[in-house]
Amino acid sequence: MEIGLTHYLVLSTVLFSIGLLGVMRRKNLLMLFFATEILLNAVNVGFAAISHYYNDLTGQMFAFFIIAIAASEVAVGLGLLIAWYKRHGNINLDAMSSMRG
Amino acid sequence: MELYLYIALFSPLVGALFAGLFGASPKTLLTGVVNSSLLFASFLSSAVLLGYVLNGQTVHVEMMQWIAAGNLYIPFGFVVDQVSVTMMMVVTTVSTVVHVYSIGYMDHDKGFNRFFSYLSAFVFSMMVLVMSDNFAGLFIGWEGVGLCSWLLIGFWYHKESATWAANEAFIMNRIADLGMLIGIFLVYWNTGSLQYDKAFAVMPTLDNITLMYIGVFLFIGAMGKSAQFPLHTWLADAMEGPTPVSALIHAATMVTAGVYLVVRANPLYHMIPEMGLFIASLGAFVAMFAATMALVNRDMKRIIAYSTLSQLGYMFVAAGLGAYWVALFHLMAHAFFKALLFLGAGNVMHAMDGELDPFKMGGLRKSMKWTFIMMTLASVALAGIYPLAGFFSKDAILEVGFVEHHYVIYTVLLLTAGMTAFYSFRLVALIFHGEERYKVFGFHPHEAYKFVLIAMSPLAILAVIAGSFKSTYFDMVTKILPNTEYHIHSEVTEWTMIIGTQLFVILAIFFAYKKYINFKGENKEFEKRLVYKVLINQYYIPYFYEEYITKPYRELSTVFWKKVDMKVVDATVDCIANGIYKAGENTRDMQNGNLSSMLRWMVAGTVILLSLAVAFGLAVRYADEISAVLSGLGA
Amino acid sequence: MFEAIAFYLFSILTAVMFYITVTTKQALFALTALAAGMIFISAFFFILGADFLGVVQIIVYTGAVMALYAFGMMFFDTTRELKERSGSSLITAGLSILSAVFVVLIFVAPIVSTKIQVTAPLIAGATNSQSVGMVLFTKYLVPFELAAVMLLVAMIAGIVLAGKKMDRSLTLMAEEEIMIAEEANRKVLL
Amino acid sequence: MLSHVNISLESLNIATLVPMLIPIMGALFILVLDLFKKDQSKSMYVMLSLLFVMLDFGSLIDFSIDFSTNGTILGYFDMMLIDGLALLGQFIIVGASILFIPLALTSKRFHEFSYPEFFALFLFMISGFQFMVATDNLILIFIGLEMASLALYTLIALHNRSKSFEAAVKYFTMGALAAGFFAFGSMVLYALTGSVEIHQMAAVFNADEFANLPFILVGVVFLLAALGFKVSLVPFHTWAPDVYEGASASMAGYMSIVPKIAGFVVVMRMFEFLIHSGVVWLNVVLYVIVVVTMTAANIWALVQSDVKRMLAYSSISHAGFVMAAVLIGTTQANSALFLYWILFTFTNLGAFSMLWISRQKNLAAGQSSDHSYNKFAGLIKVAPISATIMALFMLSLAGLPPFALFWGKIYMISAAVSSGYIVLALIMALNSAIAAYYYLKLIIYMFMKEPEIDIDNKVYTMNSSVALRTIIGIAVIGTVFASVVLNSLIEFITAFVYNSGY
Amino acid sequence: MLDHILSLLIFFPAIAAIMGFVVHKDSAKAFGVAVSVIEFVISLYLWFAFDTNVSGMQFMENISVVPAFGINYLVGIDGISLFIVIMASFFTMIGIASLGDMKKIKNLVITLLFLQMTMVGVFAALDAILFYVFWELSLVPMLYIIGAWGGPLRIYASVKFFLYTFTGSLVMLVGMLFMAFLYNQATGVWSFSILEWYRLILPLNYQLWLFAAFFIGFAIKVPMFPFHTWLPYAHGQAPTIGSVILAAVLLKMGTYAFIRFSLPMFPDAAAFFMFPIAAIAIIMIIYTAMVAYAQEDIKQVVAYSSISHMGVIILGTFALNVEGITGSVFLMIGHGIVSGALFFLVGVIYDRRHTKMMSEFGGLASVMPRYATIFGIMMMASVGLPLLVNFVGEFLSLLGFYNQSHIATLLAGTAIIVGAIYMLSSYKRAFFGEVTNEANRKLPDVNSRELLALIPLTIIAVWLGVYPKPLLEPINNSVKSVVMLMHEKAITPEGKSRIPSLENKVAMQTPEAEVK
Repeated sequence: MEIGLTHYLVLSTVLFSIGLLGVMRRKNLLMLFFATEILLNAVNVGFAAISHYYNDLTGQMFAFFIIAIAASEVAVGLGLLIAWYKRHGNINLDAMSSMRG
Repeated sequence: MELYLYIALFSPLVGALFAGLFGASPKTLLTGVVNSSLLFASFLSSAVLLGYVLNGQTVHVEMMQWIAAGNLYIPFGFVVDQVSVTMMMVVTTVSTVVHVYSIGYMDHDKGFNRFFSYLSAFVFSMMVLVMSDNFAGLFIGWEGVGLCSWLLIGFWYHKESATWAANEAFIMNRIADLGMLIGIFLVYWNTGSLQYDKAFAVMPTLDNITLMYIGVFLFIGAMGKSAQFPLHTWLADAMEGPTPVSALIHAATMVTAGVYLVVRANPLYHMIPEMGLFIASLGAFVAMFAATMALVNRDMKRIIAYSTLSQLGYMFVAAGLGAYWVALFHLMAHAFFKALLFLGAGNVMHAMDGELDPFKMGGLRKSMKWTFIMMTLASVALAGIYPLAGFFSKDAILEVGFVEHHYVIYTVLLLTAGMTAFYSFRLVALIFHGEERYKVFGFHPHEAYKFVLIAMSPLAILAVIAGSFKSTYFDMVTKILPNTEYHIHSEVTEWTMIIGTQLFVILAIFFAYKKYINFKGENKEFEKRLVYKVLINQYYIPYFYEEYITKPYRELSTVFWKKVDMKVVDATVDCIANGIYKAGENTRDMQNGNLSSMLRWMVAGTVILLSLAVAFGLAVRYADEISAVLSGLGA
Repeated sequence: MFEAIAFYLFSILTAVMFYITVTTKQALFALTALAAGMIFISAFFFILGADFLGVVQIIVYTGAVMALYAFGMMFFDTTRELKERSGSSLITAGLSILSAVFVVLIFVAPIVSTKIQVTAPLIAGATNSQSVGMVLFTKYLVPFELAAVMLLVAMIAGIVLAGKKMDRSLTLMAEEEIMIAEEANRKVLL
Repeated sequence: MLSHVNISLESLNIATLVPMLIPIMGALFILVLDLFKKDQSKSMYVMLSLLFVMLDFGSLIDFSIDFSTNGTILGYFDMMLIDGLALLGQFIIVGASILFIPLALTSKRFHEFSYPEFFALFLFMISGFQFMVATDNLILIFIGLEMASLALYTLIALHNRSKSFEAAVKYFTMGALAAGFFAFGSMVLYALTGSVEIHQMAAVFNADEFANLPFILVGVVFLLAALGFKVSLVPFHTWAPDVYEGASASMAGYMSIVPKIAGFVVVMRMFEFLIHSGVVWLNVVLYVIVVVTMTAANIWALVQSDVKRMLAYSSISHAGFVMAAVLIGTTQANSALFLYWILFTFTNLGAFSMLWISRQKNLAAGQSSDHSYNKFAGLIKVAPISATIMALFMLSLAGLPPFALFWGKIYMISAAVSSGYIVLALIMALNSAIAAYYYLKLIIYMFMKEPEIDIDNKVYTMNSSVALRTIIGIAVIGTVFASVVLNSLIEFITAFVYNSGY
Repeated sequence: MLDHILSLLIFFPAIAAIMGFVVHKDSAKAFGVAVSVIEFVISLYLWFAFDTNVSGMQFMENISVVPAFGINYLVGIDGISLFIVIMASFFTMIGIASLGDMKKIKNLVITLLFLQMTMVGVFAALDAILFYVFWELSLVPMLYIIGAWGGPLRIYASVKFFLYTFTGSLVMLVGMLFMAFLYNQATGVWSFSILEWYRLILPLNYQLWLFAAFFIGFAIKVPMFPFHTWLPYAHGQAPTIGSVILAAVLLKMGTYAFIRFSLPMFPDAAAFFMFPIAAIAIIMIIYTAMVAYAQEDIKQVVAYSSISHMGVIILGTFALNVEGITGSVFLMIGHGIVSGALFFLVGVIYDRRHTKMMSEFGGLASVMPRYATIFGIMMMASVGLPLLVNFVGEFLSLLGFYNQSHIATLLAGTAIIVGAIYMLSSYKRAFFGEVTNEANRKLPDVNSRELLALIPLTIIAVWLGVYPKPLLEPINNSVKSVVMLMHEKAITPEGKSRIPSLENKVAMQTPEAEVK
């Protein structure tokens, strides 16, 4: 059984969906950030696979930059969380709804 | 001659403005005197013009342009010809008398100056009406007299009934004016001009239907002003105004404007005899109809008003049957004696502190000798007894009916003549003869001022002698009106008719005297009869109008405002606005501030777009299969 | 054959790990599962011949990112269970499954494009790291440098946000309070 | 084996990087300066930043002259793309930044401005947006986007109060999701075309005659979601009101303009060729999104009780309005987009500045939020000039002639009408009518009501300083006298857009 | 001077208004009076310099503003607009002159001067966008006037006024832009010049749609049934000066625009829609007159009467012949004067008693005879008595439409009846009868300040009723050329037959371009 591009794309999609699931249901902000990491990782798999099947490095480049972006996001995200936590003592998402309407 | 024309026309206007200046100030005799003199000047000018016209010449001037738009050209143009000069004479004569009379009559009224202003304005309007050389000018006068009538009927504006009557008169006239206006439009669009001469010159080329329409609509206008059925109710109510007003406007001049219109438009009506017949029939009907109401009425002025209505019916009969000169002649004669009658009634009213019910009077001939004489004279003239004015004019109309073979009309008119005599002398008997019932009510009657009586005397004289002008008049006026002479071919028939009529009328007079000269108590039994009830309630027509037109109109208006405008039209607009706002209120919870749901919205949006994409993608990919399946289904 | 076995094995492993990450109530489990999943992902990179990427994945993610998260977790004290209301889990699950289904539905059909022009082809005979380096420092130099700046930005942001100066807010303090605070600050510094 | 790469330096056209490098240099300069000499006055940083940004603007002018003579400039392995769109986008980005920076010079102190890092991050952000618009490579777009966004999140949070953290976290989290979408969408398109450059993709699609339409649509959907988030299209707009409310008013005003224009340029690059290639689906979907964005945002704006939140929704609505240009896709429409946005910059920034000038530190009794409507009740009595200026901005936003946005509006509607989108034009027009209501509401509060809350008169100009007043003055002039420069503006924009092939 | 007299006329009040900010509030009224008198004198000079024999545009100015999009500052007047412009400046003048002691009078004066600019601008503009600019801009001062000096419901009323008209005009704007697009299609250049647009012959279906788009904008402004409900609120809540200007000038914008835009540009559509519009006009006339009859507030009576009269104007306009259109233009002026005066009069009594309910009054004629007299004259003018100003217009309008439809005119003619009904009954309720309310017994009669406004209006009402020629002639000339243009442009047989051709041709514009 040959593993084709389609397999990888499907895998990527499934992982992406898992990430979406996490994004939507997580109330703990930290764990919500985990889910966004999953999203990006899922995409990375796809890029690597396409790159492989097309014999093209662009995909790998994209994946590489996505990793860099993910890393930066973590830094900023954690910074925000720490600032919030210092003030409110929690990182619960539901506690965060002073603005509405 | 133009100078005289302008003097005749504008001196009343000058008077109106002059008096108007003092409108709000307390009474000044000056206004009365000045206005009367100006009217007299107008009268003199008219007389000069009459002399001029009698020589067979006419005056036609165009003062200035009024309205010009497109092909329409309306000037302020005035014409003094045989017809208008007749009217001018009538108007100026009666109004001069009434002006002088009013100085006495309105002596104690706060609105003395105002009254003269209105009265002169009325005369001016009436002069415009009769002198105009086009339909638009006629309409100016037409509306102007309507306005003055409104002002004068509602002169005592603190009285609810007076203002009500004024409004009724104005609005009813307006209904008719619409007809008139439509008639004018028809004339313009079919003949291209509103000038009498030009329009009438073109009319013979028009088809009959158009002419019919023109005739009908113009006559609707005439019906309103002359208070013909069914627009007659305002006239009786108009008696709320001061009595000189009733004499001038609602007896002698304004109400005859309708007749004047038909006479003026004789070339038109000549071409549509069917319409003429209708006019005549309506006239005959109104003559009878009004007379019946006069029979039982208990209001002095209303009785005279109904009598006026009845006489207007006569005039329309004549005009409708093509005897325009007869109509005009009766108009003139009627103006004199009816004005006299009203002025006399005014004297009586004055003497009785405004009391109008003749049943509360009686025996006044002792204290008001001259008034008694003059009113009797007027009544005799009205009844058409030889040799007074009424005889010559009214008999002529009867003859017209007979000669034209409209025997039904003739019969109706004859009967009406009897009734006329009856109610006139019923009134005279109740007021001047019999017991002095007024004493019960504590009245102290007194004769009017001397100068008032003197002022009335020209009318009295004219009421007596007007008949003698007949041939002069005929010669003059038939220069522009059809000069049909109405002679009954057999002398025997003629004499039988004249004598028969006279006898019939005299009989009616005696009957009235007999019944009312020694009137004691009221005839309760008679009052319970249906006939009496119908008549005293004016055939329930005012009731009908109130109940089925005025009230529904008022209610419908309220419904339109409160229900339709507020609840439907406006509410719809507000509903749209509120709907939008409510939509916002109801959906703002979408933004509930919770990050999870915000993320969900975002994912949901993507998924929806995805599903659309998939659906579209599949549809494109399997387009052939789908169309095959659909065609298999017969789609 | 080996490739297939490896693919399926790692697919299942990553999916399970990630699933655990997004569902478990224990933050520690989630962190561990995430780390594991990321390592498994690097396996795909190796399978696909993207060695450089695989290494970067392990170093950056499992090394740096996970370390950061671990520090964060210690700071937040999230070892205790966090009550999560899952009132609308149906919507959540539904949406994610739907999205997967839709995309998969389309992906099961093969891509038919024949007009693809490769812009940065693999260089024959070079190792993956070599070719990556080649491309990265020619064509993708600008993004690369920019990424560096981005990391700088992230660093500054992280420092600033977590820094001590954020503890008191000038935004909320009245002008007098700020004055007093500044005085105090100056004294401390002196 | 690897062979050596020989590239001539001229072919790289390194100069194309200059506009982006200027702010980066500026940022680094500020950081270094801070290292050496602490505790400098913020005014110094403001002026430094302003200088750098103006320098940036100058370089753009230079490029635009170059562009109008030589046409599109490619640089650095075709990574950089300086065409009319890029230049116009950068003009707006940099121009709005010039107007924004002086807003830091408030007379009251706010937390963020006490950081030199604030200005550094701000300059980085500008550079990020500039990169975003000056390339058609998805990778560079993505990195530019992320760099700018990360800086922006921080800038919002630096305002340092509870709401601004909340706003930053919300924005950040949703931004992360959007980044995932962007990456996924890029992946799909990459899978289809083997390229991450938009013009290349277009070439491949056209060569294939869109054979893989379902695939393309999947990619488009994810990109639409990601970019829709950036330009706040419904239903990806949910961040906007909260973030605007949480951020400081000046920052909110800035956010309503700069990130969006960057987003619009990308959207235009990405979707314009798809629209023109007859992908009906995209037409329909965009149509619906445009209409829903305009209408729904308007409707929500109606019910707001806070002026800033209202302006947030109104900005969403304006974005929807402008998005119509992408749907219409003619040169006139695309020019209208830029015209509209330039005019919008003046008006909207002016309006937010008016809020900024009246921002007090603590709420008075009876006041529910920073900029609640009732705070402005009876303003005409207290501060007539402020009230008049605010009313001016509101009228302009409502599209009342002859103020700035009216011209943008008619040009846009005219574009719609001219390409047969009559119904869309009507919807746009009617939406303006709905919008008029909430703008009017503020005017009514200011002019026709009695003051409700007992606040000191000074509140309304609490933060006033020469700098702020100058900026507002510029905004007023731009708003009122827009018609004077309109012609040259239209000609300029049209030439740029047309020469870029849009 | 003469080359730029229109610009002077438009911008003089605006500049004065800006300068007015500096004027101390105690002198604000005097300043306003001075400015408006100067403006009025200029407008009179305009009339003096106007060549009544020329039917086309005069005093034209053309400055290119946005050549890339065909927007010009193009102004000019002809006989149709001349008198409305004069009327606008006249009403502003007497309006300011008769202002009493009001709060914030300075703001009011400044607002009025701005309003004057927009009013003159609308009637002088010959560029669609310029027209639109002034058209919309006029909403703002009016919004402020109603909203700041109005009655208890003033905010609701002002917002309703603004939003309603704003919505309508936005639809109109789309129509304008489409028209410009069609012009662009036909000629290859952008232009918003109305005179250029006149040269365009459009196919019927375009005409119909464009007509509809413009119609919505104009109909709301007029206001035509069923878009009229903002008007009673606006009038009911507005201060006297607001009502006066609203009724006298602002409403005319709609009817004027019909003549300026709809008729010459879409002659076939005008002919096509003639009867539906006539039906609306008839509903306006009768229905609103009945509603007016039911009112309890005397100001509402006048407000609804305005709508009713506007019905006649619309009818005259859509007669599509010289008589009708001339009549409707004249009636615009007549109605302006009369309803303006009536609102002034209502204001007089409102100032004294702070109520407008008729049930509060009664017998005013004996307490305030001068007031009652002027009111009476104006009322009679309103019901269309000959020799007063309204009659001429009403007569011509109805006369004109009679050529198109007999029945419709008969129905519309009931205006003279229903008008009399509500007017007379209101007059009776307020002025006649005994003085029942003690509060009314000591009311002072009109004072000299009020007479300052009322006497000129009365004189004009009579003068124009007796001698309308000075106005009628220029109007007639200009209308003739409009009708001629319409006839020439008409493409459908219906249009050709409905619009009369005139023999003696006065060349104005000959259609050139045609949209395929």
